[in-house]
Amino acid sequence: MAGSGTAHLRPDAERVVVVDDLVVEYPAGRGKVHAVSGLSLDLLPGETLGILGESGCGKSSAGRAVMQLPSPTSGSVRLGDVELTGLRARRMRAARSRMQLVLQDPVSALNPRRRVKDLVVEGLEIWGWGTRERDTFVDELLSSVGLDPETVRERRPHELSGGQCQRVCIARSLALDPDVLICDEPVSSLDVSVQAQILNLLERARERLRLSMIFIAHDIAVVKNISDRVLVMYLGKTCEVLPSASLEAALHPYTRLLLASVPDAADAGGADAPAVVGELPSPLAPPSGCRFRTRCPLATERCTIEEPVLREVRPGQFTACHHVDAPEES
Amino acid sequence: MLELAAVLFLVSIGVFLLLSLVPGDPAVAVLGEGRTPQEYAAMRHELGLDQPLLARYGDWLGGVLHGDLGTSLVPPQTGVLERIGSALPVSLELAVLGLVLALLIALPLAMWSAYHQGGRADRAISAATFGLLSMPSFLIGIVLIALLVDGLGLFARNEWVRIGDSIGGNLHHAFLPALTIALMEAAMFTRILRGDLVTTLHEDFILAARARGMSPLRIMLSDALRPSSFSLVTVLGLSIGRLVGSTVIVEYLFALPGMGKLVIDAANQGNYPVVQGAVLVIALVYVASNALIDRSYGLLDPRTRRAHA
Amino acid sequence: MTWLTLILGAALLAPLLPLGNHDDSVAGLTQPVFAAPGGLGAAHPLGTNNYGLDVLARAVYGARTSVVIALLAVLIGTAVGGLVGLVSGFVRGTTDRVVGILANALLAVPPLILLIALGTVLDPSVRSIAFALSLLTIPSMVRLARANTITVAQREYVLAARALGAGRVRLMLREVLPNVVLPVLSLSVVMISVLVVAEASLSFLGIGIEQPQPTWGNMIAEGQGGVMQEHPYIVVVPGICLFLTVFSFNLLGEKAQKRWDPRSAKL
Amino acid sequence: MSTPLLEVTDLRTVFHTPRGDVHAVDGVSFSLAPGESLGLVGESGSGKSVLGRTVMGLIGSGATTTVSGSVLLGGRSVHDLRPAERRRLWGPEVAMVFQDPMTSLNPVKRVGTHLTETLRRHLRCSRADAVERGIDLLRQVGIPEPARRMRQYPHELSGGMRQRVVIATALACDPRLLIADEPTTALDVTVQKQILDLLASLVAERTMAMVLVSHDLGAVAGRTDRVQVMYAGRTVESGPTRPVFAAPDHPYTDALLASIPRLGNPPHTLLRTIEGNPPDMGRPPEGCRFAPRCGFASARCAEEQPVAAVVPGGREVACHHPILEVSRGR
Repeated sequence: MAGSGTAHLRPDAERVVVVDDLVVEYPAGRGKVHAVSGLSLDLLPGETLGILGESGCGKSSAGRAVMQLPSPTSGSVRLGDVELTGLRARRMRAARSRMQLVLQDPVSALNPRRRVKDLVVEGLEIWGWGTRERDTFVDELLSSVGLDPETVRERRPHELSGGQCQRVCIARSLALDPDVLICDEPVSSLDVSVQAQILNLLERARERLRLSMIFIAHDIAVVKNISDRVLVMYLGKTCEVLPSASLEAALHPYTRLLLASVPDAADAGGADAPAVVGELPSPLAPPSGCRFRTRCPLATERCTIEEPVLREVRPGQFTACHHVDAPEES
Repeated sequence: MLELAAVLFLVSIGVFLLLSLVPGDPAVAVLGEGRTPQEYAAMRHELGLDQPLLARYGDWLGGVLHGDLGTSLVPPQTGVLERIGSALPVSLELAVLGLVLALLIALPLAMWSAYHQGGRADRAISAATFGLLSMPSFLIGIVLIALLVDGLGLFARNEWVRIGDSIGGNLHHAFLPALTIALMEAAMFTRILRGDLVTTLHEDFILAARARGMSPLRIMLSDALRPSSFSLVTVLGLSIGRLVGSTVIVEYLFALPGMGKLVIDAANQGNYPVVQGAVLVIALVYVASNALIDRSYGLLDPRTRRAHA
Repeated sequence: MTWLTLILGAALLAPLLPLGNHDDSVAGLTQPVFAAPGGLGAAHPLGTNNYGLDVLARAVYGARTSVVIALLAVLIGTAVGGLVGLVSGFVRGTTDRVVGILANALLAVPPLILLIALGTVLDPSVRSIAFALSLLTIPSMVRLARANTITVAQREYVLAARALGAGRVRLMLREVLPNVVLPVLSLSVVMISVLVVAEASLSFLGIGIEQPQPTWGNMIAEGQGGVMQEHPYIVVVPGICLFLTVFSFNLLGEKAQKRWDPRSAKL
Repeated sequence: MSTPLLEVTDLRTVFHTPRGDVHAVDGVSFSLAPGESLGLVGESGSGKSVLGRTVMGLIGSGATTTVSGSVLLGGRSVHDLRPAERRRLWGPEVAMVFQDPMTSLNPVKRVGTHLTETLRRHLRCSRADAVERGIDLLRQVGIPEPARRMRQYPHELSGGMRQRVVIATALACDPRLLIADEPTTALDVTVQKQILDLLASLVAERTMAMVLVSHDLGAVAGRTDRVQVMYAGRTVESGPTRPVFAAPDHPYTDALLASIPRLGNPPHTLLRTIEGNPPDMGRPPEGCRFAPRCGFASARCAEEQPVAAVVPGGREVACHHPILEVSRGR
């Protein structure tokens, strides 16, 4: 598994973002970290794509490479009909403002020396779109993300809770009226009760503004809840792409492993999944062939030599594994 | 390594240029006043001063690379290397002795202070070290002399005794200047080590060690000290290099024949080869001790070892 | 704090105060030599030195020289060093390496030796001493500004600003600079005290400002050679001034660092 | 019913800070029988970690802290012992596993040293003996090549392996009680399950009692006998794990469970949220601390602090308006 391939792309549809064969590598000591190796994806208008994977699987690097922060080692990223890779700095910055990034740690994503009212319109200030009455706009923005303008307007980030900071970050991103919102683990540093608030906020914003969204997270339940389509990554490669409604019918051994690892509070008995072995190998020297083979219960000789390619195993479900067959529907 | 060489090279250029700008005629320094212009011109020629600057620098650097730092202009006209050779041990001894004393004072104080963080002992130590840091070294020296020599008559002021002649006499004489250095450095070491120890003592692994039932003393010595000593070691390394040159004041105060005194005297006499050579040697000691410190991080922290291996 | 106000005020107002003779050694000949401190109301409250010059007046004028030199040097050092550090930390690459080597070369020469060498070249005026001292502050300023810039530039809010489309100049001035400026300023407060000491050391060695213009350093030097045993006030007065000034600047610097250094800010 | 191993009565931990007193633990009681496992759940700031540390005696009264109430461990009052006596408990009687295995192992000490120094401190055995026991312990927690691992440094191991070392160290002197403070929070999803399973099997093998502190309701669900839900320093609900999670009696537990995204939900489900933020522990609300965020709150809740009341099924609830079977309409 953990292969490449483009079978899951939808060239016929109208697409907002198309990423083709994205590679991100960066030097580490004398070696090279293979963060993302040949990732392809596309995003329809109003669609939410969930990217799921453990830490170190390259999902954050992928998200940032799409934003060109920094530009990927190779591969192409198209936003609408603009090819982003290789764009001149000025036009790149303009294109970037059509995509927005929401980061994991909302407190450190806000400049500690500035006030909320300046932070939310930071993007507008950069682009000089100050056509509207600034103060009322700030208040509108803050209210739209469920913050009380009166109480937070004059505060600095450290005077707010994590959840409030994340709301400010989201408001700041939405102020630029982007086409695409890339959320990199936006809720994983938040408490459970606050996490639900932010997830609902994102869901409502997406509906209201017809946003397309790339939602990156390690929590399978969170990803399923918010996405239309889920892409599972392992060590820089794509394992499986499938509609999130049929996530529980995933076939790839790694996706199955993730599913089995979910502890569910309501289902207090579910501790009987197959035993998992080992941990993520180093992205400095990823295994040959299928990158998951070192931990895979199905691995054979073939997995060492030949890298599996994504293929459609069910309508809309693409899996990169030598040992998964399209099951007869029963 | 390449950067270290670059640093030394820059220092050599800087020193050379600086001293070429020194007002006053070296020929006068050598021959003294009242000779004929011809004599001075001949001397300038002999010294190579009529050559262009770049050629002189090339000559000098070539000599340096062969271990020849030139000759002192002022009598006794011995080799510069020889002069440095007799001054460097004095400064090194003073620096090392001072640092050892400083560590002996600083280590227990810092540990005591950090263990009782916020307590009365901690605040007292903090105030004392803060006060010491605000005293210039010559003030400390003067106060020490006033207290120990003139007040209590503990140490006599007398001629420097070479360590080869009499170890006891040497140490007896070196103690006071070393203590002057040590007090300043100890104050700084204590503050740095205490700060890092306090941070380390809040680490999870210290809590974990307590939860395993280890005694406070054992935790301090075996768990906290080593991870806390990086800044101290860095500063220690800088100090060795710095002190070889910065004992100037102390050497002057106690009339010791070290590097500082050598440089001051030479500078006052316009004896530029000696100044050049001495500054270069001091920079070398500084660079070398820094390089040594860089290497020693591996001993302290296994995490940095792989990077060097 | 009180001391700082006092010393700065006295230094500023020195020409207006009814003080004794501080530098005219010819006129000093008419005054008693080594007069003991006479206390308030006496002609020489803190005594006179070997030229019959008034020690109190000299201490006050010494403050003027010392503080002016230190402030001037720190100003130059902070501006130059901070700017170079900010740019080299933000741009990285070759510029950064060259700056690093230059700063290290300056650090490799012990400060006092550097000053002594410079002292032999430059004439001992307030301006040139201040310039020489500012050379001392530059490398450490560069280092601090650079280190802070590098950490700040990696913060997520800088990434977030880039994601909003901010350009390099804006990033450097609006996102990085405000977060670097405070630690740099707090270092410069500490630097003032370091430089007061350095200036005093120079004058103590007789390389700095020359007699009869007073500085605390050369006043202490007057106590050399047995004078101090008989007339301790010659050393004690400038010594205490020096100590209190350095102590206050250190205290101020420490407070500034506690308050402005983002790492300790949370505690 | 056997005599309890651990008995905590009306425990309070107050931190004196410059901004006023923080009542981190505010009157918590519970008891634990030998071999029993208790889950302590709550969001950040609920006081669960402080509670764990106070129970162990790692937090005691001092210049900045006041502890009142009693903790009886095997009949001895932990907080009344002399420091040296208390240290003798830590290891053979009670041991702790910490959240982040990266920071809870000393980075400059070899793995083996962590184990042998503990063994030698408490069991007074020879060095060779300690090494042998250490290797055996590493084997028991499922570390391959234990003899080689003994000589390695913590940073040379993966996160999961490190946490196994921490567990081995905690088990070194065969404690009767293990306090695990968020043992899986810093680990990857697939590794979390391995560690939780390991803890569960060790507890069963050794009939050791365990307190599992976690914000992850799922982690606690399948692996503890009883659960205690904390909010703002107080216990809101306690009882047998399965029934509590299946049908919570306290509105907070209920709302918390509902705000977790479930795998079973269809995509784009809006979650039920708990509005607002947890209270500032420097100035907690009067009466019931959950009242300002509670959907069932009445005037009484704002004034009167609810007392824990026993409800059917061996459960206790501290609420004026519990969601009992009746009101559920079953």
